[in-house]
Amino acid sequence: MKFLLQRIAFYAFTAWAAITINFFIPRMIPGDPVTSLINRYQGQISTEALDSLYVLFGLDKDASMWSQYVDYWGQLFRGDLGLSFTFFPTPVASVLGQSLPWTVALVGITTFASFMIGTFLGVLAGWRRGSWIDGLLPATTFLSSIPYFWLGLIAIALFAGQGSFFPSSGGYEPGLVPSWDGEFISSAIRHSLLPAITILISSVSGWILGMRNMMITVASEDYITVAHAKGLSERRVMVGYAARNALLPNVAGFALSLGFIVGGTLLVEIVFSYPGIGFNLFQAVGSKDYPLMQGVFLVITLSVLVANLIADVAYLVLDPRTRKEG
Amino acid sequence: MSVSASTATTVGPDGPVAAAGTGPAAKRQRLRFVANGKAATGLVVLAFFVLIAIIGEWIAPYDPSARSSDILQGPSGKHWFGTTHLGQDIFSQILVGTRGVMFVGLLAGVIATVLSVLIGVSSGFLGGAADEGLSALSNVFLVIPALPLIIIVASTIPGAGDLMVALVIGLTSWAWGARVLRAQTLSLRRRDYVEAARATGESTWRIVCVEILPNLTAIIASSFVGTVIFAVMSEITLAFIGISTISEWNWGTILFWAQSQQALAQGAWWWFVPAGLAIAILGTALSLINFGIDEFVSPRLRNSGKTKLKTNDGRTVRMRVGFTPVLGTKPLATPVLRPAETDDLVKDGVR
Amino acid sequence: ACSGESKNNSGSSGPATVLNVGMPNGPQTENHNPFLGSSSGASLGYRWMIYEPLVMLNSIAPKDPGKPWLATEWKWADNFTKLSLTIRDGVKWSDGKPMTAEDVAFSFQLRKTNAGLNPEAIPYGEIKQTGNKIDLTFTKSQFVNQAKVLTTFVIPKHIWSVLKDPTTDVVKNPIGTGPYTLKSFTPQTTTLTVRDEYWQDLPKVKELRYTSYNDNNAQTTALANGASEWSFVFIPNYKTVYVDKDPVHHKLWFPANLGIHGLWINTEKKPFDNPALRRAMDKVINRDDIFLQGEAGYFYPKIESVTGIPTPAGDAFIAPEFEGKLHKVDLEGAKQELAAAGFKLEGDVLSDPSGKPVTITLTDPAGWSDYITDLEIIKDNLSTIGIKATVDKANQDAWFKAVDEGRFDATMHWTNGGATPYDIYQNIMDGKIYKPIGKGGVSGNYGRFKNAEATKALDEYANATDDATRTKALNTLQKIMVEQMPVIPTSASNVGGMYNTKNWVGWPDEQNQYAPAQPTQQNALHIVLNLKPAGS
Amino acid sequence: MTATPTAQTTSDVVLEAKGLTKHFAVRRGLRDLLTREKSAVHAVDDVTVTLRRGRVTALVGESGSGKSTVARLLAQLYPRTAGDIRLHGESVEVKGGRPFRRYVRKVQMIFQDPFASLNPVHTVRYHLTRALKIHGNAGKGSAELEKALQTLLERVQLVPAERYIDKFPHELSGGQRQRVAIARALGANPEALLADEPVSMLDVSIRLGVLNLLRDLKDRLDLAILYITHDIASARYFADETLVMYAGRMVEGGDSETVTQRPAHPYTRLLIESAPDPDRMAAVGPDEVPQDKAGGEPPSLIKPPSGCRFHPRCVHAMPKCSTELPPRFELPDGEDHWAACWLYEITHKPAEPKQEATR
Amino acid sequence: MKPPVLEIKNLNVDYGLGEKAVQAVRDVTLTLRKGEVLGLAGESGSGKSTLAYGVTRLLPPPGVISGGSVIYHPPNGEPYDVMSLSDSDLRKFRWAETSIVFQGAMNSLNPVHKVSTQLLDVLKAHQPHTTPAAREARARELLKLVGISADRMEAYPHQLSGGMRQRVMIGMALALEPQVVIMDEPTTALDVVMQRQILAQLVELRERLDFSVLFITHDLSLLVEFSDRIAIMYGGRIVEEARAADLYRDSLHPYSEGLLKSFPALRGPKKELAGIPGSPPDLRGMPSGCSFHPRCPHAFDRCSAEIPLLGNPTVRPDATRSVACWLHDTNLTPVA
Ligand SMILES: Nc1ncnc2c1ncn2[C@@H]1O[C@H](COP(=O)(O)OP(=O)(O)OP(=O)(O)O)[C@@H](O)[C@H]1O
Ligand SMILES: Nc1ncnc2c1ncn2[C@@H]1O[C@H](COP(=O)(O)OP(=O)(O)OP(=O)(O)O)[C@@H](O)[C@H]1O
Ligand SMILES: [Mg+2]
Ligand SMILES: [Mg+2]
Repeated sequence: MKFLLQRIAFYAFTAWAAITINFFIPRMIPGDPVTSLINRYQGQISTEALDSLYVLFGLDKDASMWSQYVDYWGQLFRGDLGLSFTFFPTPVASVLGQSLPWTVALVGITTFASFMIGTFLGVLAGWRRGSWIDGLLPATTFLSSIPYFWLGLIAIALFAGQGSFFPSSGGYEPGLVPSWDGEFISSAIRHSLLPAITILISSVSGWILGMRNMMITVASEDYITVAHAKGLSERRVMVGYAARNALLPNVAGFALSLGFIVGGTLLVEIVFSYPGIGFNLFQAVGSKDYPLMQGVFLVITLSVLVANLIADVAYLVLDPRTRKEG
Repeated sequence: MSVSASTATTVGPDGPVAAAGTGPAAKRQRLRFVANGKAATGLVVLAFFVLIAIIGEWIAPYDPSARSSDILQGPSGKHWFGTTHLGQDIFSQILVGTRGVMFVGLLAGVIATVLSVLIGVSSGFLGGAADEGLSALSNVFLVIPALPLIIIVASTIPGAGDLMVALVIGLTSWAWGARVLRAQTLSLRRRDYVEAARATGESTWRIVCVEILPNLTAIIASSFVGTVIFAVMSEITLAFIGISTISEWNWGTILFWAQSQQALAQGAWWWFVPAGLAIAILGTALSLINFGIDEFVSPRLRNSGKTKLKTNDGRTVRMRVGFTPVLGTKPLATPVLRPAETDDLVKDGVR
Repeated sequence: ACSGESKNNSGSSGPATVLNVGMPNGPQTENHNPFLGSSSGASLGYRWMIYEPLVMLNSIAPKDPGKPWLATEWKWADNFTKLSLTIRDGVKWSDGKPMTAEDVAFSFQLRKTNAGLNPEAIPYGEIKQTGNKIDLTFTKSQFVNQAKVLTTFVIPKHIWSVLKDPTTDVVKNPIGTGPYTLKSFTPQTTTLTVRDEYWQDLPKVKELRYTSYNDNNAQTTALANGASEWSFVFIPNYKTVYVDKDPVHHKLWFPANLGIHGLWINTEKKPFDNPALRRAMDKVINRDDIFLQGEAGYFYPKIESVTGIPTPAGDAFIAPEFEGKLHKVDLEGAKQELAAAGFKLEGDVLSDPSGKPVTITLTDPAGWSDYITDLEIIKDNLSTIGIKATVDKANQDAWFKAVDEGRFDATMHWTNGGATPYDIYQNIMDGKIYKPIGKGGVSGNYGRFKNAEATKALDEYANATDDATRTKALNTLQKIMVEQMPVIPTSASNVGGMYNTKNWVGWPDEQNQYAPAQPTQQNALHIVLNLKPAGS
Repeated sequence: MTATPTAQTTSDVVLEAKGLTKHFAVRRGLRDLLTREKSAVHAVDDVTVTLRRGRVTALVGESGSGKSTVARLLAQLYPRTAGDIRLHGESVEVKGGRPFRRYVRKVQMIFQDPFASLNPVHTVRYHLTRALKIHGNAGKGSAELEKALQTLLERVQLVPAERYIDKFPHELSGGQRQRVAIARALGANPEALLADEPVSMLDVSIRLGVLNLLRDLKDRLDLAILYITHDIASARYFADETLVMYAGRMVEGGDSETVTQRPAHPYTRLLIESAPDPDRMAAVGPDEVPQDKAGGEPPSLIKPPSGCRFHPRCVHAMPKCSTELPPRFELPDGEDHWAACWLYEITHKPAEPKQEATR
Repeated sequence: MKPPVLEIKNLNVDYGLGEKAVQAVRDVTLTLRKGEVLGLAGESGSGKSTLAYGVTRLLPPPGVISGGSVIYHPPNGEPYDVMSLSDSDLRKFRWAETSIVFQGAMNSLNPVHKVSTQLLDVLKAHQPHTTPAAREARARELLKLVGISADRMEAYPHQLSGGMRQRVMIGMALALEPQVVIMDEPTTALDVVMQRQILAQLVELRERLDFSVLFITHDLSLLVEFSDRIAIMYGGRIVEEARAADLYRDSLHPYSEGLLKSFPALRGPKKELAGIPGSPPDLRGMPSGCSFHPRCPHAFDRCSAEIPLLGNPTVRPDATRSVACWLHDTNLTPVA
């Protein structure tokens, strides 16, 4: 109970802080969307267009920071994130709505898969010390030290050449209309394979290691010895006793890592030109599209918060010690 | 990034002090940290990069920005790592660029570590409202995704040089360390020897600085290394996507140029590969140091080597929890290492 | 990527019906508002397939009179403050309603009342419609804006007059007079399909697919493998990466238009306030290297004329005294120039008349690889006359602010472009937009150039009533440019494109310069109408 | 056995606590927030202790009965909820800073776990030097300090001093560590020593050495010692006076020999009957188990039982026991022997309990 | 004499390999007989737990059994050597024939599983053919056996008090009615009152179920009261073994004597306690000869030169006890 209260207070506070940071940072940016639009087109937009664009973007009015802040909150509560400048006058919400499913599908599934695979291998590595999986660790460490984007680029260069099975960019075949038909889905899956594998390779080793170390720590607990002494089958001891307990700290790590992973996959999206939210952030930063930037940041933060909440609940379910009655 | 997270999880709240306190010989252990194969390898590689960072500028065969007529040449005796579209020597760029990477990495690491120590330890030690406030702060920083924040902040600050980038990274990545340190301090604060020091009449600041801090060394070191990894990656990322403003060469800048000139499409792999490998090797070295610290902190992780034994009658058995190997029924049998075992030992050293 | 090709034009059986256009602009959001540069229609260029201009003008041949389009006749009067238009009959909107002069008048009216929809800030006066005729007045001479007014595209009144806010409407169902209508939109691909009827001959291209690739790399790959047949993208080493993949069909043509890129120098900073130094710098800059290495040998064409006017687009404007006078590297000339002005070159250090060594910081945003490359080359070139240059890769916003406020030594920057070289010179030399160093908000003259003669000449050119005065004014401007060199021109801006002749022929090229080759220009419609299936 | 009880005078009293009470606030969930009910762990309630010069007072009781809390309260490491602590008759309440130092100079504490109470990163020298310096006993110059260190180590029989002075805690055995901890406490030159289970973590054969050392110090330095333990046999062996605690309250007190041989309070009796006794020799059977209605379960301290806290487990419980708190009843059978139990209200006679105890 | 159920013969246990190995248990020979309580005492680090884990092959790495055998006598069937069982046979042997109760019950119970789960899975593993309902009933019965109401079945370990947890462990240990129950300091973490409760219960259960107990503690006074025979360990070896009463009244080995003199007595006359001077030996660098000789008040030349083996004392011959001390000049023939 107390635990839950604390968590709720924590989430409320974090959300407030994130949204506030979110509000102020873009406003500290010296450039503005108009000048960056001009910069982007390097001479294709005439300097005379400046005034017209200011009017168009609604940047010609002055309002105090505080009233903007209040307005901002008002808008948020109405679910209004403002209009994107890059895609003016498309609302940020619909820009995000368009890209979010891609990121969620790619990152969500891959992160989950990475966690599962890493945890599984980590369990084996920690349980069977000195087996081949243990020997795999230096290699995975090296792989995880390679920056995502570099690995992605190399993967594209090696595997995504002309006529290859793997497309080098995009979320689906150009020309396809997104729908739930076989052709589209298979195309989407094919496009997501290479980025997914890249993410998997560079993130799985963290899980393997974390789980392996926890397994080793847990394996020397008394209750594991007792489980062996009880004559339970090896699998029961490994899964039901050791892995079950070793998993607990990793669950929290999993939630926290979502933040890192969304940040990290931003690069994968850039490298693979994947139409997700990270790519949006990249575009938004480039064109000083602060409504969009705010939107992306908000989405990332909120999703991390949600992930944390889920992890908290999962922890509550997995660890009876936190489930204090009363 | 996930490396720093995962290694931090293994530093349990009771880790280092339990090891240093009740272990058979804390001092010998300290030496053993360096003797640890992983840590030693990591330290040697790190030292190599630090050396390059210092002398790279002098030993570089060319000015890294100087153009030449060898445009987009592959590796050769003249240009070890080949040249760019302007005929610049990539080998020299890597050498000269090491400094920026190391500078930002280490400085950001120092900033973040100092912050995490200040915030984590005082939060853990003071308790009460101060603790609530500070841990709320670090929780917020923990949950707010660092890289997007860094990208936004870095693109915000005009004219930011290496120093600025290091500052931004340092200021945004201290939270994890602070949290681990807080938890550890919290458990240290209740230790008898801290209470004993208080009962002896020691002042508060002395308790924190002399009694508590030395016992946090391993965690601090580990979080420092973790932040350095993160900082290096972030800096290179910023340079790569063209957001940071470094006028100097660094590995990210090299990759930026390679990417903007579509080096891979042009077949100029040499433009990409050295910088990427350098990052990976540096990252691996830092990770190895962290593993070393982990193993130092938690001795259970240490002896993963000799797990295969030969029994007296020649069978091979594996050491594992729950099934103690029986070497033989003859008393006082001395187990022997199989020749294959030496392999394992070598591997262990590298790991 | 292979399957993309197979879907394209359904292989070899039968003549092609689909044209695949690509742009490297990232995922799009559905927005077909032709006024908004941020719309997908603008970003990919398909707005011009739906909304048509009054007159089709060719920006690489600015002296050409233009092709009547929705207007059959146009006449300027009263020193370009009055325009009479005759509107074409028999044109229908794609929803079947006829297009009338009323629609045209409304199109002007909309721009007049909404500053946000009038990016060129055309000072509209009266808009009068009688029958199929329209009379427009302007509050000042529109000589320099002729092209902008004539290329105004027309929108249907019956739809736009009921829009709540035309500046923020995404126009889900775009209705225009053009030969194509919207078929489908996805963030990656927009498909247009040809109408049943059109006031001209229907184009051969039955379907247009506009694909937005996420970046230059992806676009380049698509061009290289034929998935994309028409695009505009920067490709380093285009020969290997693009042309060599299919040398017969992979073409590109990058003609210059009347806008330039150059090294802007802060003319108020010592010792760069000395024109002799600027001229000397100009003489050592190697434009071939810039073209070949910085601009990949095609992107921004080299500027040959010493006047800075891109050729051949601007051939007709070049003053007799500079005809045939071309930029070339002239180290000796530069040294002489410097010596005459009191500079001393000792060893490899140049000192200004007061004895201080000359150093310069060249600055541009870190991400702009071509400009930065140009600067690296310039830095090298300047060292031949003892100027120690450093290249500063700045943050884009910081750079923009510094340039705006005149806090820089020298920077690669572009100029405005237009139908005459006036736009270039005005952007560089206009004293009327001068602001002292430290004050921002200038829209040009970043180098803080102050020359009364230039300002007067610019004024004369814009307001002259006869061509002779204009020619004289422009000649004066050219002379000032050559003598004062406030900007060292390096490259022309371009309106080029890459195209693939495997399925479609009839593209503009060196021999047939009927339109610039860029797919997002208004002339793209002209090109599409000109395309024929290959082998037919 | 030394220390024959001598006549006590008030001047012998070093440290005295009256009505000492400590409640630890516990933060609970939402529900309590709504009901505004403040719950607390009643760790120590109304405890009175007197430490006299040259005497050892033992405090025994089961785990969690509040013994350590009493020690920490006496050492002023916790602020107290109520009650009074008097040093030489003078009421003191210090929180930190100089007054705290002045107080700890007189009253020093030794912790239960010698493995945990020395900082693993510091040498013996550091620990002792700090203790001397803080309390101004280090003398002037390094020679005097060296001599002071030497004396200190000799006092705890770590001789030759050179062999131990520069060692790290992990290089010492448990007994040696506990001696260092004692030496550190002595470095302040205190008058009272609060020893919180000083030997419970030590091996059987080493325990005795430390206890003997403490007794020896008491005699030589005339210290007042509070000896906290849950091992009632060692209290008999080592202490002059024994106090028994149950669930935060004192239930019995008096001369050690009397308390252990003729326990009056039912809880004390239970305790003593439960202690292993080799002389009983494998005779334990179901009927031999000491009677305990709650099966050995200690009570909750957050909602302690009303009246006598032992009543739910007490086989002699009367209706009164669950409603009224028993005061101390003086028992005539020994020096200052008393018990807080309603059994002694009317009779004041030791006859019945005595029989019970010597059965 | 009752028949043996578990015969430990010349058992050697090492931690680690080769030169650096810690020889934690040396040449231990010990017999546990049907229905008896065998106490094992000795100070911390003398190898008591190592012996207990070694017998069941539950030593954590780097522990290895470097020699000796442990012969188990099933109630009906041929005796066999536990050390040569295959993994699957060992799994079957465990808990069904010998079960273990560890020192800390909190750590012995898996914190994330309910008590019922942990009780049931041992039943399920060894009696896969029984019905779930039958197993459930058995689990309730077991809890009742150790005095815990069956409604605590669904509790998690943290919801039980220390004493209850320890009882659950004892109940679990008896689940399959094993022949041998090994108890490694099962009550040291508990209060004396609780300790007595649990021991009393154990005694009662033993009488009913007739299993043998190997009871490990360092509290000699507890052992004397509770066990039939006592073995004293020092430095990895058994130094004395005798009936509890004999050992208490008249210990032969100087170490046992010292140990007995280290416990203050609660009753009877107060006697001066001597304790044992010196500190325990370092297992890595054992003293030569008898490992106790540096601390022994009676040591003479031979003690530092030769290792005395466990055998019946010859000075005052007594077949019921054995000792490893030159003072008693054992006949150098180890007892069977
Ligand atoms: N800081 C604290 N906050 C809350 N409760 C506390 C605190 N310290 C002690 N307690 C509670 O006060 C009670 C008495 O604790 P104390 O440590 O004094 O017992 P003890 O008699 O020393 O036990 P032990 O023999 O186990 O050392 C216990 O129930 C304990 O849980
Ligand atoms: N993993 C290990 N590696 C090396 N030595 C070990 C290991 N585990 C135990 N030892 C050593 O083996 C010896 C016997 O340990 P054991 O735990 O059996 O003692 P014990 O008699 O049970 O002591 P206690 O009473 O403290 O439980 C000890 O000296 C210990 O230091
Ligand atoms: Mg205590
Ligand atoms: Mg043990």
